[in-house]
Amino acid sequence: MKLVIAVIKPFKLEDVRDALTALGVQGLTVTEVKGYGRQKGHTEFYRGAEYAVHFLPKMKIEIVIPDDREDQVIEAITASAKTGQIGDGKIFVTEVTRALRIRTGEADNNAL
Amino acid sequence: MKLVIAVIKPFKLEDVRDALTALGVQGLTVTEVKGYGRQKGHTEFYRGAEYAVHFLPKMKIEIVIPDDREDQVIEAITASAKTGQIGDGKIFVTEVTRALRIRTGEADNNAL
Amino acid sequence: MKLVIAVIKPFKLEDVRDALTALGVQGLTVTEVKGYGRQKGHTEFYRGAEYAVHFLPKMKIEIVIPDDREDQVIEAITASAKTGQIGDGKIFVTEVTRALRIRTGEADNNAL
Amino acid sequence: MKNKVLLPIGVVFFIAAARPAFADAGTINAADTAWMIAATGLVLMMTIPGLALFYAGLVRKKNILATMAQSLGSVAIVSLLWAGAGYSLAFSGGNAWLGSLDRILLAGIGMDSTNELAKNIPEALFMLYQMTFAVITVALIAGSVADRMKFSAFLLFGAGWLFLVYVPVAHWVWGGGFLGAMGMLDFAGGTVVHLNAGVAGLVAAYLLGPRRGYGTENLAPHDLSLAVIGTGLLWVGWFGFNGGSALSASPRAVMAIASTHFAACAGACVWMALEWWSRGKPSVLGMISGAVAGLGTITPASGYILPWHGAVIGVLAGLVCFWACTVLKERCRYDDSLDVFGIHGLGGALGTMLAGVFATAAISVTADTPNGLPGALEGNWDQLRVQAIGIAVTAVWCGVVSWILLKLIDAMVGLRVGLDEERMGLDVTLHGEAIQ
Amino acid sequence: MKNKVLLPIGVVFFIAAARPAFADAGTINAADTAWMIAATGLVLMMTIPGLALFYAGLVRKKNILATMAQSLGSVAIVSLLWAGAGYSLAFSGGNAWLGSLDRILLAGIGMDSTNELAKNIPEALFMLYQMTFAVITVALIAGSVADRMKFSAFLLFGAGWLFLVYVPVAHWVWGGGFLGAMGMLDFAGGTVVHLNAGVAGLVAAYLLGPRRGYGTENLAPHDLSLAVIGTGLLWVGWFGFNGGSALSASPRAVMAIASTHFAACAGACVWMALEWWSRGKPSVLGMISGAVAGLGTITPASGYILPWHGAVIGVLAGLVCFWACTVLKERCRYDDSLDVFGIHGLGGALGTMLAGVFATAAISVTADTPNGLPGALEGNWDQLRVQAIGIAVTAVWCGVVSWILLKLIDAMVGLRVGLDEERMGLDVTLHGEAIQ
Amino acid sequence: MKNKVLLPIGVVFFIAAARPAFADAGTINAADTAWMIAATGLVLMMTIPGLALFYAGLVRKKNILATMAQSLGSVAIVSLLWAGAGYSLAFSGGNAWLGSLDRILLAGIGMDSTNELAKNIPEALFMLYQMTFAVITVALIAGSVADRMKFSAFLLFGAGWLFLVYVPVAHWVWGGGFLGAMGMLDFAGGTVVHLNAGVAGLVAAYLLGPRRGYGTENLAPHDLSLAVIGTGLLWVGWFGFNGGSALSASPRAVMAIASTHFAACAGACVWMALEWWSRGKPSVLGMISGAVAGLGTITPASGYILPWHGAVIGVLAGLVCFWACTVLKERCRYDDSLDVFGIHGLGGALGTMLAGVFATAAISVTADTPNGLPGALEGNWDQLRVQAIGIAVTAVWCGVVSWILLKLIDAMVGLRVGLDEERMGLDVTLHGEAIQ
Ligand SMILES: Nc1ncnc2c1ncn2[C@@H]1O[C@H](COP(=O)(O)OP(=O)(O)O)[C@@H](O)[C@H]1O
Ligand SMILES: Nc1ncnc2c1ncn2[C@@H]1O[C@H](COP(=O)(O)OP(=O)(O)O)[C@@H](O)[C@H]1O
Ligand SMILES: Nc1ncnc2c1ncn2[C@@H]1O[C@H](COP(=O)(O)OP(=O)(O)O)[C@@H](O)[C@H]1O
Repeated sequence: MKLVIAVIKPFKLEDVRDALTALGVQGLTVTEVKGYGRQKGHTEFYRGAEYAVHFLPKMKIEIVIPDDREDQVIEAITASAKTGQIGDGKIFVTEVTRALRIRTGEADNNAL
Repeated sequence: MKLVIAVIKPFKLEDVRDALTALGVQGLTVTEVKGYGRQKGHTEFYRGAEYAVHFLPKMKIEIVIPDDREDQVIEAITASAKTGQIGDGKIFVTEVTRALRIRTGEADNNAL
Repeated sequence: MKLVIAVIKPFKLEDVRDALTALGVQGLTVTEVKGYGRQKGHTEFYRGAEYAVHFLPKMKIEIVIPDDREDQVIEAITASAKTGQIGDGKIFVTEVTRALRIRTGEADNNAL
Repeated sequence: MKNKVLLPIGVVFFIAAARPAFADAGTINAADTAWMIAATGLVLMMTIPGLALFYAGLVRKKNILATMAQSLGSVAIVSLLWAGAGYSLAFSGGNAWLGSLDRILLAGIGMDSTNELAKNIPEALFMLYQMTFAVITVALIAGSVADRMKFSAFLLFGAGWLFLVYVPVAHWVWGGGFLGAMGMLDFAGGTVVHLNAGVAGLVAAYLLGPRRGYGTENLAPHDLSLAVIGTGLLWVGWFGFNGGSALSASPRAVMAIASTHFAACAGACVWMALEWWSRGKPSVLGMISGAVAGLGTITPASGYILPWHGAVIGVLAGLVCFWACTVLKERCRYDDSLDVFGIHGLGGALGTMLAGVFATAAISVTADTPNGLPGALEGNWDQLRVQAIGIAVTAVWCGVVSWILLKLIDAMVGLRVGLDEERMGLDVTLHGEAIQ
Repeated sequence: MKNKVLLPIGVVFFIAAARPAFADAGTINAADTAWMIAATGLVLMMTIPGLALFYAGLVRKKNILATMAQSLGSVAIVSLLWAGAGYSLAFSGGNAWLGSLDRILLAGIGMDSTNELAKNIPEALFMLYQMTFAVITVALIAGSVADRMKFSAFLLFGAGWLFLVYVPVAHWVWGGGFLGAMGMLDFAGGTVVHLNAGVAGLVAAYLLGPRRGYGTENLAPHDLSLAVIGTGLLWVGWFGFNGGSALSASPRAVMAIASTHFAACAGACVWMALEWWSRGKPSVLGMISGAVAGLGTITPASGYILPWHGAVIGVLAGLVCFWACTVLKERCRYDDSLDVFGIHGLGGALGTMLAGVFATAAISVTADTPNGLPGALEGNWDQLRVQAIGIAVTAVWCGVVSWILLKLIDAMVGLRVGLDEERMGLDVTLHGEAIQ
Repeated sequence: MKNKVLLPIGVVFFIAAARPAFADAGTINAADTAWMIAATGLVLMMTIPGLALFYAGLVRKKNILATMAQSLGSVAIVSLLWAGAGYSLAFSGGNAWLGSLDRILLAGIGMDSTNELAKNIPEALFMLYQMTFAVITVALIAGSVADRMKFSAFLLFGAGWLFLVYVPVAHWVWGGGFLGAMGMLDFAGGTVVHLNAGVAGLVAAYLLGPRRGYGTENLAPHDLSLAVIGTGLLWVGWFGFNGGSALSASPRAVMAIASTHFAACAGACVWMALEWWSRGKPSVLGMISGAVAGLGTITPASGYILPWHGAVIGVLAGLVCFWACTVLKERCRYDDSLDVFGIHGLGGALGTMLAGVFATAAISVTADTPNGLPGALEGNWDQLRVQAIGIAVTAVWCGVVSWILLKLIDAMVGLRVGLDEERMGLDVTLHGEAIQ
């Protein structure tokens, strides 16, 4: 199995979820994160003080999928998260050696 | 070493932590996440507008452990996080190639 | 490629980012997490009730890097995040099999 | 102001006050009206947003809106019922047990009508002012059942309880009923408001059972800063609550405000000191709890005593309520979520007794009681007996009727939300919305 | 001020001022002054922090500060412009269309000057009190354009609109203009304030176009608890808004407050009931929307009617505004973000008509109108025609002028922020700061 | 109430005015009492929740409750000490340097006692009103030391400073002391309150040293929306602060409120404009900073000047305080966390000078000064010398005594929390609780 980690722009979350459910992906986990990258942040100022805010709000999506769906899922995310502008984000894939559904004890692909 | 990722119901966090410390696990990292899965969300409405909220609050626990504790840890989490109802969550395991304690520089199993 | 996961003290974030950008790391993703470990938490009390708060605020940094930068990056993080006091945090490394920049479709090392 | 005849002014009130009073209708005084409008606004502000914030700041994030809904609902429903019949049954004459039906649907309240109990202000103002007391009393009860009571059940309870408990007790003590006739002292609602709410809350907390996770899970307040804002507004609003109970812009109102303020300060200091000493840290929740304990406790005595008495009462309030919230509750194992009984119930009872102790003839003197109302310190030990009777009657009546009423409502619609709803939080499950 | 006979009275006060009393100027009454200062403070509190909170609680997290900035900016700029010329043009005599220039830069306002319209209080106080109305009217409009209008454009619009719409309409209705002369009833601003703000908001919402993501993305309020605090402060502040419009600490002020309060309660109950019935859950947003609908709607009628009329008007307000926000808006496909038109615009118009229905001679009687101002219920059906004219004139004038003004400003600086700015949120992009 | 002769007076007020006045005790005026009770409530509201919110909104999340605790603690402790001895030492006669011990523990304050300085209201009310000033002055200082001072040290400092600095300065200026006798003008506390707090804050900020991370870490405010709420309540409360300083419901109170309001508006506009121009974006923090700067600066002048003077003073306040917070602080490298010196200290001094410039005989006239108190604009250039002396005396005394007191407390309990405590946040480490 694979763990697909996608860091995307927050307002694209619903689009990505729709694209994934269209593919039959039944579960995913989302985290609010701050991203640092080529996309520049902004400056906030408070009376005398200025603070450069380098970290921009992003959404991190984690999805564990059977090996054979990797390409499909990546394509779906890319297509739905893309605006073409800097800061669209990244997709990373790592290997998952085991998966388990807590409620039923089902394992691996059956657990997803 | 393994990284065990468990997505559980928030109110089960203390139970899981107790179960893990009982096993001798000395550290873990917790993130508030939103989960999308078989468990259905709810609808919020604001004057004219209705919004389907598909994402439910979950807790993600990350624990890095020596290879030989994998089964133990997974069992402990399963046992303590289970309510038997839909949405109990998942456990995923990935391989960790290196670990390091920042304070001391201890490496791998000694760092956990 | 490697995914380096570092759990550090929150007020060290800017230092670590500076150290990494000095190395030429161009992107990273940060999550506010709660850590449980050797460093003890505190007790909060509310009228009659006392709650032991075992979880301390930490920052989790995730950086995907080419294989050959692993040592450099780990050293930079260790050096910049260290206070020498308990709770400085950990660094974990896992294998990444694929990376992709959503905006351009560039893959793997080019995507970082 | 119809009277255009020049009249000699016949009464100089001891306190200045300036209530002309020679003509029947022309007794309404603009200065008193100005202050009592302000006081009415202040007491309304105590409930929304004051109490709404105070309570919302003490619950978990998932229940903040539901908690606020209880305050809002109390305002909306109790106000309308008060206009419908509550005011009439409490304050329009009647017998020793209940008022009359003369003011049902506010019949007869016109531009120049006044109530016997407050001839210097328009009756509509007296009615509104008293309404704000009924409102906050019902709203206070919500603190005991926070995090688990159905909104429908709470509203039904509030409506029923208003007529079955609040209205009669208000009549007994203030509206010409038997407790007032007996000479019981309750300036601004130690029994009528605080003890009443506290006992009802305690009964409700027992019947509902503890919150899921009580004693095991972390039920810490989500955002105490809301509770601090609420405390500030409650504190300032209390100037209207106790000061307004003088029903005039007079030195007596000022004296009530002075003792009220010092009681709040002393309560806050004592609670702070107790926590500092027993745990090494004074908490903000402790400071505001002490302040509210002082405010609740001083209420029944406020218009009868000297300012420094207020500080003494505040100290005692801090001690007793601290003990109630930390020791007594633990021991009796009820889950009065936000300590309505520990703070308002016990504070109200304590303050009612202390009113009997500290009442000072020089302060409590009025046209009707030209010799003032002395308390035990001035030798009138019998006052303590009267006060005790008032407390006992109120507590028993309120306890029994609340219990029956809750049982009835339980049978009708159920009192408590289901386990899953409680876990997901009442905001989403009862109201379909959430703090993001 | 009927009585002009000299009476002996015994005191010249130490501090001042205010009661000289030997000359004509001495019509200033301390009790009325006391109340009207409080009322002025209350109405200011309605805007900051009341409305600022109410609106901020309904937007997304990234726009909270920008929304508050609009309320703050309205206070700062409208107040200064009011002193500069607004007051003079609205309230200092003049002709049927516009006031005079006599009070430009507050010229002539001294310690003992009074305005013809309120001889019992210092003119400076009347000027300040009316100023708070102008302020909140402009601030209300911000709700329609929340989340997407440029701050600069909003301030320009507010400044222009004040002089082109608010000031003339206020003069027409209250300042001696033709609508007032025609006998139109608008006690505290159903047309001048609420209809005016609602129509301007609607026009602005149409011109700006809907928020990005309207109908597709989740635009849920970030923190409704802020809106509840705001509602509480608005509600209490409304005592000053409607009660203060009596301009005296009199039974009439009290009557206005009574009907105001019951209208708010009834509005909240009705909206709650409608949601409960139609969706199974009463939302907190629904309750506060109903309360504000009741408050806005009762405003024009408040000082002319009996308290129970207030409850009836509140019920109608709840029904109409609920329908406007849930059905009408959907159908007409405009994005009036925070429902300024649905609640204030329609509520203001409805209330202005209902003032014509319920006006009661016994309440509306004054020195100038010794027979009172009866409405349709008392047989004066013609009043409805007058009210309708007032509504139509205001709505048309406001709609047309707002439209032109917005077009002009669009050409000058642009009305709307760019797409990226809207997505990042106005707090950061317009004000360079954020809620962390 | 000096005049006991019966004088003809020309008006019986429409609604009942209420000033009996036939007996000696009867100098208390109900209308003034009504207003001054409201004013006292408003000034208390400025501290809790006003200032508590204003400050809490500017600190980091981990210090929100600790910041609020400082406001709460100031209220509780200063109030009790004020009743104990502060009032007596400041306002009960005495000599040029200090008041008497006549009112220790409020001895002698009864229902009909009045203070020489305010014979028209009950003495207890005068005492409470002045108390709210002492409270907020101490609470203001907390802004300079936010995020790093020990709670115990702050309370000790507040208690000592009250007696060593606030009480004498209040006596010198207002209580019959030498500055007042010299003719110094400080209507509502430019030196007594704002300069005093600012100087004490500056000294404390120097002694404590900068916050850890100052200049390197991001110390951005966590939730500016709290600060906006606080500003709204401060602003409205300031009507009581400056308007109440007239001690009567009089045109003078109204004039003070008018200039106060326009100063706040002008300050907000200027700061907004400066930021817009210098950085391209007007921040909400800038707008509220400008408003508070205007409010603080107008304070000493408010009751002596014309409304439009208020706007001018507000403009100057905006310019000077903006410069102080952005340029001066940078240059002098002190970390006055929330700019108490830059806004209140400098604003208070500036305003005290400007009072000497703009004081207008027609407004400042009283029974005691029948010719009014003219300022430089009316030819009385000497007033500027007097004002400067007042500022210098206050600043030097406050600076020196604050420094010694802080050194003493440092030796006793330490002023500053440890580095780890500062990093974890004061909420958890000092108070054992946290915003979740
Ligand atoms: N090497 C990396 N490791 C982890 N996260 C990264 C990395 N590079 C970028 N990111 C994440 O992706 C987001 C977008 O990257 P950015 O460089 O701004 O734009 P783009 O994706 O268009 O190249 C960043 O905000 C960050 O959260
Ligand atoms: N394939 C997946 N990848 C990542 N997270 C998942 C996946 N499937 C489920 N989850 C997480 O697990 C949670 C529980 O899953 P759900 O399908 O609702 O119930 P159950 O665990 O009982 O099957 C989800 O809310 C989501 O956070
Ligand atoms: N085995 C582990 N798996 C995941 N996270 C861990 C683990 N051990 C520690 N951590 C994280 O590292 C943080 C620091 O660890 P701690 O034991 O407190 O101090 P130290 O790093 O000095 O040994 C913890 O708060 C937790 O977030």
